[in-house]
Formats: sequence, structure tokens, C-alpha cells
Amino acid sequence: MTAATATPALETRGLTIRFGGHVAVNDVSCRFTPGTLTAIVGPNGAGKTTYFNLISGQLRASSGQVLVEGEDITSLAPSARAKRGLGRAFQLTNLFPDLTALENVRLAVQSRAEAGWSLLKIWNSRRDLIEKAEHILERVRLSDKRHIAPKALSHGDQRKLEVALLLAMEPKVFMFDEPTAGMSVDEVPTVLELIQDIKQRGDATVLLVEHKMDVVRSLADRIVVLHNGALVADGNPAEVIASPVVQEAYLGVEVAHG
Amino acid sequence: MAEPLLQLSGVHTHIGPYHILHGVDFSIPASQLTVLLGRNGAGKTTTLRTIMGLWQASSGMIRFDGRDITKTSTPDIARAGIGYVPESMAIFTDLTVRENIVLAARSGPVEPARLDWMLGLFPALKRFWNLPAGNLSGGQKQMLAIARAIAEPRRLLLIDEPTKGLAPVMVRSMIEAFKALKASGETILLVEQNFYAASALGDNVIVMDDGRIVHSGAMREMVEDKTLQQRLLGLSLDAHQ
Amino acid sequence: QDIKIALIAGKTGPLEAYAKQTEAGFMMGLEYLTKGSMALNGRKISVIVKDDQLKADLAKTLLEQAYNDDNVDIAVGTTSSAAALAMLPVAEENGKVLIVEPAVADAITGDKWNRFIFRTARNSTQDAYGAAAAIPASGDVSIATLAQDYAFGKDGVAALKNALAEIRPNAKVVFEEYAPQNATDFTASAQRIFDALKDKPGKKIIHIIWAGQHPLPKIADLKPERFGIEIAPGGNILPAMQLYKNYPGMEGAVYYYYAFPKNEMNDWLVAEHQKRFNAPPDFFTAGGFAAASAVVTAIQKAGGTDTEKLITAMEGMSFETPKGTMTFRKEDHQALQAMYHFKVKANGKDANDLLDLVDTIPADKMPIPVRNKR
Amino acid sequence: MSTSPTLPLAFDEARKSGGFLSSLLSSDFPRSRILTFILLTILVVLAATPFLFSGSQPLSTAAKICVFIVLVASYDLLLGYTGIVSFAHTMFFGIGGYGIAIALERLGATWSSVAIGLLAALCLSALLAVAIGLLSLRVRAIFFSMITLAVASAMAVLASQLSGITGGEDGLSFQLPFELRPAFKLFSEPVMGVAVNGRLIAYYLLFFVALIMFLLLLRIVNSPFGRVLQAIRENEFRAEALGYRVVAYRTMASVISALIATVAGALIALWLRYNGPDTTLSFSIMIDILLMVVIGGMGTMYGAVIGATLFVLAQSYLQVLMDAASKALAGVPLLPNLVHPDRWLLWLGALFIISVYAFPGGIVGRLRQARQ
Amino acid sequence: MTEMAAGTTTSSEPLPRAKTDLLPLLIVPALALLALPFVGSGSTWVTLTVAGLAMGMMIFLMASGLTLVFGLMDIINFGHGVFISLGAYATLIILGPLAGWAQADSVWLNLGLLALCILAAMGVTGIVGAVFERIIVRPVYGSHLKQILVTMGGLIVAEQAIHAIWGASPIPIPLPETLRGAFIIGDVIMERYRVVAVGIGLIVFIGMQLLLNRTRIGLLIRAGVENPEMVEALGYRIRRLFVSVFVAGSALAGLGGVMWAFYRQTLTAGMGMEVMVLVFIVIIIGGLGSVGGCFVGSILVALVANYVGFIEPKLALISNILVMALVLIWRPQGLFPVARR
Ligand SMILES: Nc1ncnc2c1ncn2[C@@H]1O[C@H](COP(=O)(O)OP(=O)(O)OP(=O)(O)O)[C@@H](O)[C@H]1O
Ligand SMILES: Nc1ncnc2c1ncn2[C@@H]1O[C@H](COP(=O)(O)OP(=O)(O)OP(=O)(O)O)[C@@H](O)[C@H]1O
Ligand SMILES: [Mg+2]
Ligand SMILES: [Mg+2]
Repeated sequence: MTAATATPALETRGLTIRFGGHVAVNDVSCRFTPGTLTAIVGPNGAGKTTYFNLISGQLRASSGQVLVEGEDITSLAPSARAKRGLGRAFQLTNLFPDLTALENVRLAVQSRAEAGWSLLKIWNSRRDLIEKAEHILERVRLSDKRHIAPKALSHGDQRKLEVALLLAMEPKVFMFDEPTAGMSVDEVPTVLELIQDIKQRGDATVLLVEHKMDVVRSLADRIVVLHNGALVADGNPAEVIASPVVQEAYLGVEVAHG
Repeated sequence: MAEPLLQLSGVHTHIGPYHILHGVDFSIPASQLTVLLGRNGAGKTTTLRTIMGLWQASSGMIRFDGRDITKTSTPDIARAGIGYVPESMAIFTDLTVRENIVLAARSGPVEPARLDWMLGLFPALKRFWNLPAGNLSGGQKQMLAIARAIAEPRRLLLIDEPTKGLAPVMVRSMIEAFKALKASGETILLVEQNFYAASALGDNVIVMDDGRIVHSGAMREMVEDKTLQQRLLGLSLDAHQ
Repeated sequence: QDIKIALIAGKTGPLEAYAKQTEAGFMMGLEYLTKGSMALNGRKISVIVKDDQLKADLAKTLLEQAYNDDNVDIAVGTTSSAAALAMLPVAEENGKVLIVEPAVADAITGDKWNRFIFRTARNSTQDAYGAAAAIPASGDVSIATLAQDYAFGKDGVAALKNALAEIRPNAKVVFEEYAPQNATDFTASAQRIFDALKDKPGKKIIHIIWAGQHPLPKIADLKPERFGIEIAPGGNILPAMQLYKNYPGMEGAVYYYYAFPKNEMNDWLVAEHQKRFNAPPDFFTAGGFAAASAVVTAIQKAGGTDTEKLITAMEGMSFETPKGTMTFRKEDHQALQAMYHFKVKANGKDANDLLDLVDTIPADKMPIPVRNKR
Repeated sequence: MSTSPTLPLAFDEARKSGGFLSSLLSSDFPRSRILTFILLTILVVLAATPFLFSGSQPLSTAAKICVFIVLVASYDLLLGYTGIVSFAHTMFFGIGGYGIAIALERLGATWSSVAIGLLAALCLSALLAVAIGLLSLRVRAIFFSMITLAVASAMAVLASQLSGITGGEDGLSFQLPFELRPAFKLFSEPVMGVAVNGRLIAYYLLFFVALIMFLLLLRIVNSPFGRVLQAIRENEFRAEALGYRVVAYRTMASVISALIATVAGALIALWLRYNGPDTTLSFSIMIDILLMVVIGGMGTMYGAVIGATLFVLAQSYLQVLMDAASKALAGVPLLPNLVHPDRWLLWLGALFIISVYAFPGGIVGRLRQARQ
Repeated sequence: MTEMAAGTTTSSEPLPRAKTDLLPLLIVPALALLALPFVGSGSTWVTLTVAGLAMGMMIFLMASGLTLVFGLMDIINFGHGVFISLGAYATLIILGPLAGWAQADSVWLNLGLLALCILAAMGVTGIVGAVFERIIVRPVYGSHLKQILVTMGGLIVAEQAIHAIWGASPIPIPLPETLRGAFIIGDVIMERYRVVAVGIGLIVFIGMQLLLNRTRIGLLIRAGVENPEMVEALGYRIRRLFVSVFVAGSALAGLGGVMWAFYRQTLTAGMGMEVMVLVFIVIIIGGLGSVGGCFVGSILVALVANYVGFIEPKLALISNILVMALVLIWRPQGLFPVARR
């Protein structure tokens, strides 16, 4: 295991959640170090999104802990976790449907700038925030659609906006949940570049759930495999992809046992 | 080529003040699988919704099985035998998986053999059979959306990006499923970004850009012609699996 | 110049029927008293009707407008007691006379009173004295009250207790039951009352003080006669009293019932009302009529509409009404008037033939206390 | 609970910051020439009512309009901007009214009673609003609405039960501090033919407090805070994920809105020199407020001005108009009956329906759309 | 690379369905038992309990229509109250010509009269409901706020129409002869009319349960509220279904109105509005959209009102709100939530 010495940016210890009789995430312990991109793969229903939900606080764990930079945040609300530097993009697009694309991003920028509680300032007087938001839209190639509300954007564009919101939050830990799903082939590289950029900055921790194996291969430093809620494999990409569990349960390739 | 089952001629669609489709013409031959490709915002979803009657074509004509359905109401279009898997999946989250499927089979209980086949394709649905569909994972919802469309035999299936969010192993099962449906005589119009899946299944391909059809032809041609791919889709497609 | 009169009534809302009666009665009163000419001392009478929708703030504003913008000489109103109370200071500020009709709250001629206020309507205390007078004057009488759980109900019970102490010392209120204002199920209340009354000696009466949907049938259906308990419902408007029909023999007191008073004015009113509206006049028709009579008599007596002259004329003034003669008491300007002790008829000829007169309770049999401060 | 999804977008890039007017209006201009004109007209007429019209009815109507602008605007903060559907808004209106009424009645007609009453009312409102705001996250939106309905009716019951303090159903009539009484004359001579008496001073007190409150609300909704509220309205789940504490923001919005409604209640009590349950607490006022917000245009603030003005005018003059119409139509069969003033509620009801249809995005929305 | 124990076998046996939770059913008997020692006298307790159950049925009858319209279809119909009033006034159509039947000393004539009144009322309110849906509610599906305003407007108009047609004065109506009075068994007393109400309440309850659980209608409505487009894309004419449900809801309100009218024996245009807060409370207690919940909720509210009214009448004023608060603290979704809105 690599870089186990430094304090991990994010760590989960024995994280478990049960829904009635179904254990969606089962005793997952894992550490994520700054500067690495970890891909989380697993079949549909393996518990990837649920794992994210537990980390970012949308769901409460039945047992186990979530630690950010060594500090236990298990009992915090999602908003408090976001303030601690956990940023999250959603698998099923989750935006402010009637605000414009620009306003969507501005809200994320503003949260980062901690400006939400100023009651008597005029929101348009914060040029700096607006410029930053514009810049981010530029990066995801949505500038020309900045005055369109998400509900009138095509699905692929909504996905890009979802990514833009995450970028705007400038978290320490980025959690992407299938960012390229539904994006057309010519748009995928844009997003890959963005993620590459984040990685290159060096201090960010990236968690990426993705079903496109080529994307995973080209980005991941490490792959973690979830299956039936449990962590079943963890290691460098080539080895993990070659392992029978991934080949059989995930990629659906017949492997001879023995 | 067989008699077209569905034919669009000069279809324009407006959403509010926006003009989205600018004269779409194409036809879908019966018992074949046609893939509709195009970059984000090209108008693929809008095309499917217009066929379904969820948005009204402002001009042009849509014919299904020789019948003009341009002004027909959505339920009647569905009753004519068209199944639809929307991009958003539109799962009824309050209802259980079972209830979602019960509603999809409008003409009565699902045939047991068909049900077994469906649940064999998507075992997760069986597991969550009696739980609210809102609890399913993203990929499982996608499976349910497809299962709903195929719960009964239909004459034409309109499917909007079925593979998004599906693990590779599920993509494979789905390809098998579509092959089986095609073999049983159903016609499919598939919007797909996953070119691997698209090329494995498609008999024909249509490419849209900016609300217009920019190419239509046989899939084989497209697979073989790299320059065509480059020109139409901005990328050489085998760069991605 | 015309004599201008404002009539303010709560014509919108649950008491619309009351307000319509007041208006009809008032107009018929003017007509009768001016012999159809609608003129007095050579001046034409014009009536401005305003709808306060039973809202106190609106009543207040409307009265201000009536005095200031419309320059009325005298105002009459209104249906709701709350609205009437809010109107009182306006009369004082503008120095004009306000005749309160048909609001009943005691405070109007009690501690909220000012010298510009006169009332033709009965007040709650008069109702209570009427009710007390309808109770036998000898022998043990145990009374349980059933009233709504808010100021109106509580005051009603208190007034009854005072009145009993004053004129029927043999009767005691032994139990007070208060139910929510909008209660519809009276089983629990009835059970409590039965429990309280059933072992008491002598005559046992449930006295109901209720505004709105009347609990009488609900209580009666639970058969209080099992325990020898009688019900005394208060008087009410005719549609409400039609329910009494099924329970003949009940006794109580009422403010007005068309068949009771015997005088020329009432005969005319009953006949004309029957002719015009195909129904006998009711509570508030008589009230409106009385208010009209007060206005006309006062203007005639004062020889004009000067406020001070009017007040002087009206203090102690007697005037004829369908209920007979009423007199504005000098101290608090309350019109003293008769009440009627009734018994529910066994089989009336028609829907409105409901009550038999047991006794007329003249004003001087009801020593209503003076409660205002001058 | 879903609110109308077709709210006009508030952000306009073309808006510049800077400039006195811009900062007064928090750079949220009416953005429609007709709208600007209407708003200016309302402002000017309200400011000059005592000099433009004679008699007490126009002045009462104008005062009522001022108060309702504040009340409706404060509700718009809750409904249009935060997406909270509460039926308990009149409760705060009532608290303000009772605060003033009880203090002036008990403590005598002085300015310090006004201050004490207002302060006490503000404190009580803030407490209740915090409680309600905290509740809003615990239950589903639709349940929340129904619970506020129940709370509001419980409050009305309480006011009626505590008749020793509140005057019960009868309410309270009271005297104002001397400077606000009709008998007080600021100048011995009339100004421009109008006597400057306490009534006039009371009116201008109302007018300026209302103006300040409105500008304050306008600023709040155009602040970063206001945008967060809108975000919460659209998708509270996402707002929380972005790092905004939804409960805290919601609670803050409830409190601000409650406090301003309390001020409005105090104003109406001062104007009427009376307060009672029907004046400030009744459910029908709640419905009127809802209608004013929706007719004017939810989530626009300026909608409150237009909605309140139109509605109060309609309420005050509909019966008069109908009376005239009924007389004019005398002789025509059936029609005079339909427009008989006693049937005014029928038309008000129809107005409810028609105005919701005619202005799906409110009048402000319609006017702004027309510009584009 | 570390590889953990590979529990790769996919568990695909179906998960058990969420258990239908019957606990809330127990609170009614539990409450009744709890009240017994406080009430003291057994006969009083039986009287109160029976009366409460019957009152609960009447509330249920009035609320049942709104369960469909508000609970299932998600339309806040403030106008529901006016359908109750309208149903009540519709009895006049029958009571006018057939006044004799009410006086007759025959149970069958009396019950027949009641049945006719119910039919007439359901007919009238059903038709008015269709019109109401068409011109008032249809354009505002999906927007609660506008529904509140528009139905409030409709309510005012309809109430004024009642005033215009039947006048503003309260109208007394006779309760048929044999339904008046009470059965007395020892010290226990049971009003006859309440027994009739229990019968009709049970019939409606069972009928609705069967219709919603044995057919797809319930599912379709819930699906249609969540995503009408998709339901249409599956081939259902959701519009037509919604109209029918609204009409059914209105007709049920009419039925409730008849029962309420005979209970009160007086008609006023506002009589429906007066019970609306109660009706809303019942539906919320029951959990939106659940007929069973509405049924239990109605009984609960009525029983509590009776017990509290007897034990501590001061609290009777707020007993409904108290019940609601307690239920929501225990179950924030109501007793039997169906729709998770
Ligand atoms: N609230 C819930 N109640 C019951 N089961 C749930 C709930 N939420 C999730 N699950 C189940 O937990 C499992 C994990 O779901 P999750 O969304 O984490 O999967 P995933 O790995 O993200 O899958 P996908 O790749 O399809 O998005 C699924 O089988 C899902 O049905
Ligand atoms: N509700 C709407 N209102 C206005 N414009 C819309 C609406 N929905 C879509 N559009 C616009 O119509 C165009 C076509 O959208 P459509 O959803 O059909 O694209 P698509 O080809 O399906 O894209 P994707 O691959 O991203 O799903 C886009 O420019 C989009 O912004
Ligand atoms: Mg997932
Ligand atoms: Mg699409």
C-alpha cells in the first residue's frame, strides 16, 4: 500500500449501511491520500453511490466512521462536510433547475467564498465571484449557454454543469460519480482534461466512479472495487482490472476458475 | 430495404420560443435497429419526444405504420405499439419495482416466460421486486426503465441512451436483449453515445447535428469509414471502447 | 337638505341573514313611520347602507366615512358585537349619534359606552333576565348551563347567574359546561351534564347559551328525560327555532316572535312582511324596525338633527316598536323592553308556527343593572 | 410542496452596480418601462394622497395599501424566494397588532408604550419564527403548510381565550399618543388646503416606515443571502450539498419575514386604533395575501406593490363600483341582480380565478416578458 | 495489490417486501382502553366510545373524497368544503317533493329517502365536480399555490351561488322519523342515526379499499402525479382518469355532505368549510393518500375529542391539533403514508 504514512485526506473506517435486510455498504475501510486519483468501480448496485453518500453526508452510516484529515466528521451535516472540503458531483443530475447555468455556478463559488450570510450587500457587487464563475463555465465549455437554465439544457450539458459546480466548490476531496455518463464522445476528453488538471495540481484527492474502462485506465492511480457493498479489491489499475473478480463480475468476461 | 415503419418528413419542433428541430427527415425500416447519434444538444432527445407526441411538431409529418401520428395524443401513440425509454428514465419512485412493471404491461399481466427472461437479464430487479423503485441505484433504475419498455411486445421501441450508467457486464446483457427483440420482429430506434454498443447492434445509423440530420446510412459503412466518423462526430470512434 | 342616515350591517359572512333582516326591518320601519313618504319635517330621508362584512376594522372605517365623507346625521349598526364595540369611539370622536342595533354585548352600554351611543337592541343581560323570568318562581330548580367556550358564552352564564340571584333565588346554577365554539358532537358535554344533574332534587334544567349551529337536537336525542331533565333553549331566529318543533313543551324566553306582540305596528309589519317576503318577520326585522322608530321619534322630538338636541331628546325617550313601547334609559341609553316567555307548540299549522306565549315579561320585571360610568 | 416553476429569472447581466438609485433599489430595477411607470405612479399617489383626495376613505385605503405592501412583500420573501408555504403569516401580523394594542391600552397612550409593545411583539415573533423555521426541515413541505395552518388556528383560539388581555372576539380599541390623534395640529394653518393634524402625521409615519421596510426587503432578496434562499427553493438537497446550512437559512428567512410582518401589524393597529382577530389574525387575510403575491408575481418583490395596490383597491371599491353598475343596468333583466353589491364576493371569487389564469407569472412577470 | 476475500456470489434472492405496518391500527383500541379509567363509569365510556366511532365514520365520509383528490392526486382542493355543502343542499331536491317519506313511520321509507338524497347529492356534486375540474383545477395541476387560490376562488363563487339559489338563511331539514332518537341499553345510549352512519361509512371504506387495491387505479394515480408524461407514454389516458377521480372525490364529498346535513339538521352554506380544517387534519394524520389511514385518523380524532371533552373539556378546543402534533412526532409521515411527497 502506498503513502500510508501521511495523514490521509479522507478515510473511512468500517463504514456500513443497512436498508432493512440489505447491506448496501458493508464494512468499507479505505484511505485516500492527497495527490492520487482513486477509481471506484463495481457492478450496478455495488454500493458506489451509497459510499459517496455516506462520505458526503447525504446518508447516515449504520456504523463506521468518516474522517477528513484525521478528524471524525461522521456526525456532521452535509453542509458542514462541504465546508470541511468534501465536494461531490451527483450521478443523477442534481441542479437548480430554474436558475441560469451561471447562477448555478455562482452559488457554488459563493459557498466557497463564505459569502452566503451577507444580507445587506448587493449580490451583483461581487464582481470577483462572477468572474470566477464565468471562468469555470468556460472550462467546461458552457460559456455560450450561461444564461440557459438547466431544465432547458440537454442531458449532456447538464452533466457538464454538474462537473462545473464541483470545480467551483474547490474542495480538497473531489468525488465524481460517473461524470461522463451521457456525454457525447467528443465531449468526454474535455472532462478528462479537467480531471487531469485537478490531479496535476497535486494536493487534491480525487475519487472517481466510472463505468468507462478506458477513462479509468487513463486516469486512475489506484482502483478500488466494490461488490455487494464490500471492498473486494484494491490496488494498481492494471492488476485490479486483470483480477478475476473484476473480469467476471464487472466486465462480464468468462474466466476459467482454478 | 423493408417498408419503413416510421417516417419523419420535414419535422420542425419548437419548445417555447426556441426552434430546436429544423426539418428532420428520416425513416426507420421495420425489424431493424437504427442508431441515432449526435453530440450533446444536437436534438436527439427532442426527436424522440416529438415522435412520442410529448412535444408537438410545429410542422412536418410523422407517419407510423402508414398512419399519420403527427397530431395524435401520446397515449394513442403508445397504444399504437410504441414503447419509450426516456433519457431521464422516469421511474415512478413511489411505486415498487413490481408496480412499475405492472403499469408498463398495459394489456394485462406480464407473460410469465417474458417476465422470467427480463428478470434473467436484470437480476437486480428481482432482488428489489417489492421495494420502492426510488431506492434503486442509478444503473438499476436504467434497467427498470428498459424492462418497462419491453414488458410487452411492442412494434417500435424508442430508447434514449440506455447504456449510460451501466456496468460493462450489463451493457453486454443489454446488447443480447436487443438482439433477441430484433429477432422477434421488433423495430428499435436507439439513441446512443456508447459507440461500441451502437456499432455492435446497429443496422443503420443516423447522425444529427444542430437539429438537422447530417448523415444516414448503413452502420457497416460508418464503422469502416474513419473519415466519416471524424467528420460527423469530431472523433475517431475507436479511440474509445 | 336630506336627513342622512347610515345603516351599517354585516351583510357578508355567516350572519348575512341577520343583516338582511335588519335592513329590511329598518326600511319598513321608516316607511311605516313616515306613512310611505320617506320624509320627515319636510326633509327627505336618505339611507346609506354599508356592509362591514362583520369586520371590526372595516366597521370602524365605514363609520368614519359615513360621518366625514357622507355627512350623515345619525348612524345605525351593526350586526357583530365586536364591530359595534370598535365603532363606539368613532361616534365620540365625530360627535354624532350612533344607535346600536342589533349587537348585544353588554359592554356597548357598559364600560365601553359613551354619551353618543344608544341601543335599541336588547343586551345580554336582558336576555339573561328574560331567561330567568321564564323559570318557575318557586320550588327547587337546578340548572346546568351549556355555553360556548369564549367570552360570549362565559358572560352569558355570568349574566344568567346574576339574573337568577336577582329575581329567582330558588334556582341555582349547579354546573357550567363549556364546549368549543365550533363543537358539533355534544355527547361528552351531555354526559357530563347528565352526571351533574341527575341526582339533584326538584326541577332540573339544561340552559343552552349558544350562537350559531344549535346543539339542542343533539342533546335532546340523548334523551335527558330519562333523568327527568328538561331543556331550556334560548330564543333564536325562526329557521333555527324550526328545530324546536320536534321537541314540544320546552320553555324559554325569546326577544321577539311575530305572533306574540299585539299592537298595530306589529300587525302591519307581520302582514306586510308576509306579503313582500312570503315569510313572517323575524328577530332582527323587529330590531331594525325599532331602530327606525327610535330615529324618527328622536328627530321629531328634537325638531332636527343637531346632535346635542338629539341626545337630550333621546335620553329617557319612549318610542313605539313592534314589540311595544321601548324606553332609552337615561343612565346608559339602553332601550328597556319586554321579553316573552314561550312554550314550544305541539303541532303548528306551518313551518313557522312554533311557539305559544306563556307570558309577556314586561320591562319593569327585569331590573337590569346600570353598568356604565358617566 | 411545489411552487410554480416558471419564476422569472432575476439575474440580468446588463444590470450595473453603482449609482445611488441602483444601490437604493439594490440594483434590482423594474426592468420594464410600463412597470416602472406603474410603480412610480403608485409611489407618487401614495405619497400625495392627503393632498390629492379629500375625505377619509381615500386616506384609509392608501394607508391600508402601504401596510399590505409591507405584509405581502414580507410574505414574498418566504414564499417566492424561499419556497416555504406557510399559513401562519397572519399570526405575526396579529402579534404586531396585539403588541401595539395591548401596550397602548394597558400602559397608556404614550410613545414609550408604542416602543414597548413593538419590541415585545418583535421578540415573540422572532421566537415563534425560529420554532417554526426549525420545524420546517423536520417534516415534508405539504405537511409543514398544514401544520402552520393548525398553528395559526390555535393562535386564533388562544387570542380568543385570553380575552382578559386581548379583548377576545371583540378586540381592543385604544388611544394613540397625542401627536397622532386627529385633534393634534402641527401647524395652525392648513398646508395646501389640508390641515396637518395627527391623522396626517400617522399616515406619513406609515408611509415612510413602509417604504423603508420595502427597500430593506428588496436589498435582502438581492443579497447573496437572497440568492441562497432561491437556491434552497429550487433544490434544497443540492444547496445543502454545496455547503449551505438549509435549516439555518430557512430559519433566518422565516425570522426576517416574521419580524417585518410584525411591523406591518403594528402599523395597521396604529392606523386603525383598534385590533381584533378579524383584523389581523383571520384566515381570509392569509388567503388575500397569497392572492396578492400571486397576482403581483411571486419572487419579484415589485409584485407585492402591484398585487397589494390592486387588491386593496378592488376590495375597497368593488362594492361601490357594483352598486353603480347595478343602478346603471337597472331595467335590464338578470344583469342588475348579478352585479348587485351584495354579490360582490361572487366577483371577488371570480377575480381570484381569473387573475391566476391571466397572470400565470404574475403581473410583473407578464410586463417583463412583454419587454423581451 | 491487495485482494480481499472475494464474496462474489451475487445474492439475488428477492428481498422481503416492506412489512405492512399494523401498529397504528392498535392505537385506537389502546386509546380506548387508556381512556377507560379516566372516564370512570363503564356505561359512559361505552356511550362515548360508540358515539366517537360513529362521529369518526362521518368525518371519514367527508374526508374520503379529499383523500383521493388531495392525498392521491396531490391537488389541494380548498373547495372540497363547498362540495360538502352542496351535497347537503342537494337533499332539498328530494326532501321537497318527498317530505312525506320523512314523516312516515317506516324504516324502509326513511332509509329509502336517505338513499335517494345520497344519490341526488352524489349526482349533483359529481357533475359540479366535473365542471370544477374542467374550468378551475385543470390549468393548475402541479402548482399547489395556484390550486389553493383558484379553489378558494371557486369556493367563494360556489358558496355565493348557494346563497343565490337557496338564500342566506339557515334551512332546517327533518331527520327521517325512525332515524331520530336513540337506542338505550341499560345506561348506554346510542343515537340511531349514528348507527346508520357507521353502516354507510363501512360500505364506502370497503368499496374504496377494493377499488384502489384490486385495480390499477391507485397505482396509476400515484404514478400520474409523479410523472404524467411517462404514464401517457405507457398508453394511459391520464387526463380522463384524473377527471374521473376528481368527480368521484366530489361525489364522495356530496355523500359526506348528506350525512353531515342530517346530523346537523340545518343547512348553511358554510357548513362544509367549517369542517375543512378537521378534514385536512385527518388526512395528514392518516398519511397522504391512504384510505385506511384516513379511516383510522378520523376515528382517532373523533374518539379523542369525545374522551377529552368528557375528561378535560378545556383541552377539547385544541384536541384535534394535539392529536395531529402527537401523531406527527411519532410518525412524521402520518400513520400509513402512501405517497412520499
Ligand atoms: N434507500 C435505500 N433503500 C434500500 N436499498 C437501497 C437504498 N439506497 C440504495 N439501495 C440499494 O443499495 C445498493 C447500492 O446502491 P448504489 O446506488 O450505491 O449503487 P451503485 O454502486 O452506485 O450502482 P450504479 O453503478 O448502478 O450507480 C443498490 O442495490 C440499491 O438498490
Ligand atoms: N425544455 C427545454 N426548453 C428549451 N430548450 C430545450 C429544452 N430541452 C432541450 N432544449 C434545447 O434543445 C436542444 C436539443 O436538446 P436535446 O435534449 O434534444 O439534445 P440531445 O441531442 O438529446 O443531447 P444530449 O446528448 O446531451 O442528451 C438543446 O440545445 C437544448 O438546450
Ligand atoms: Mg451509482
Ligand atoms: Mg438527450
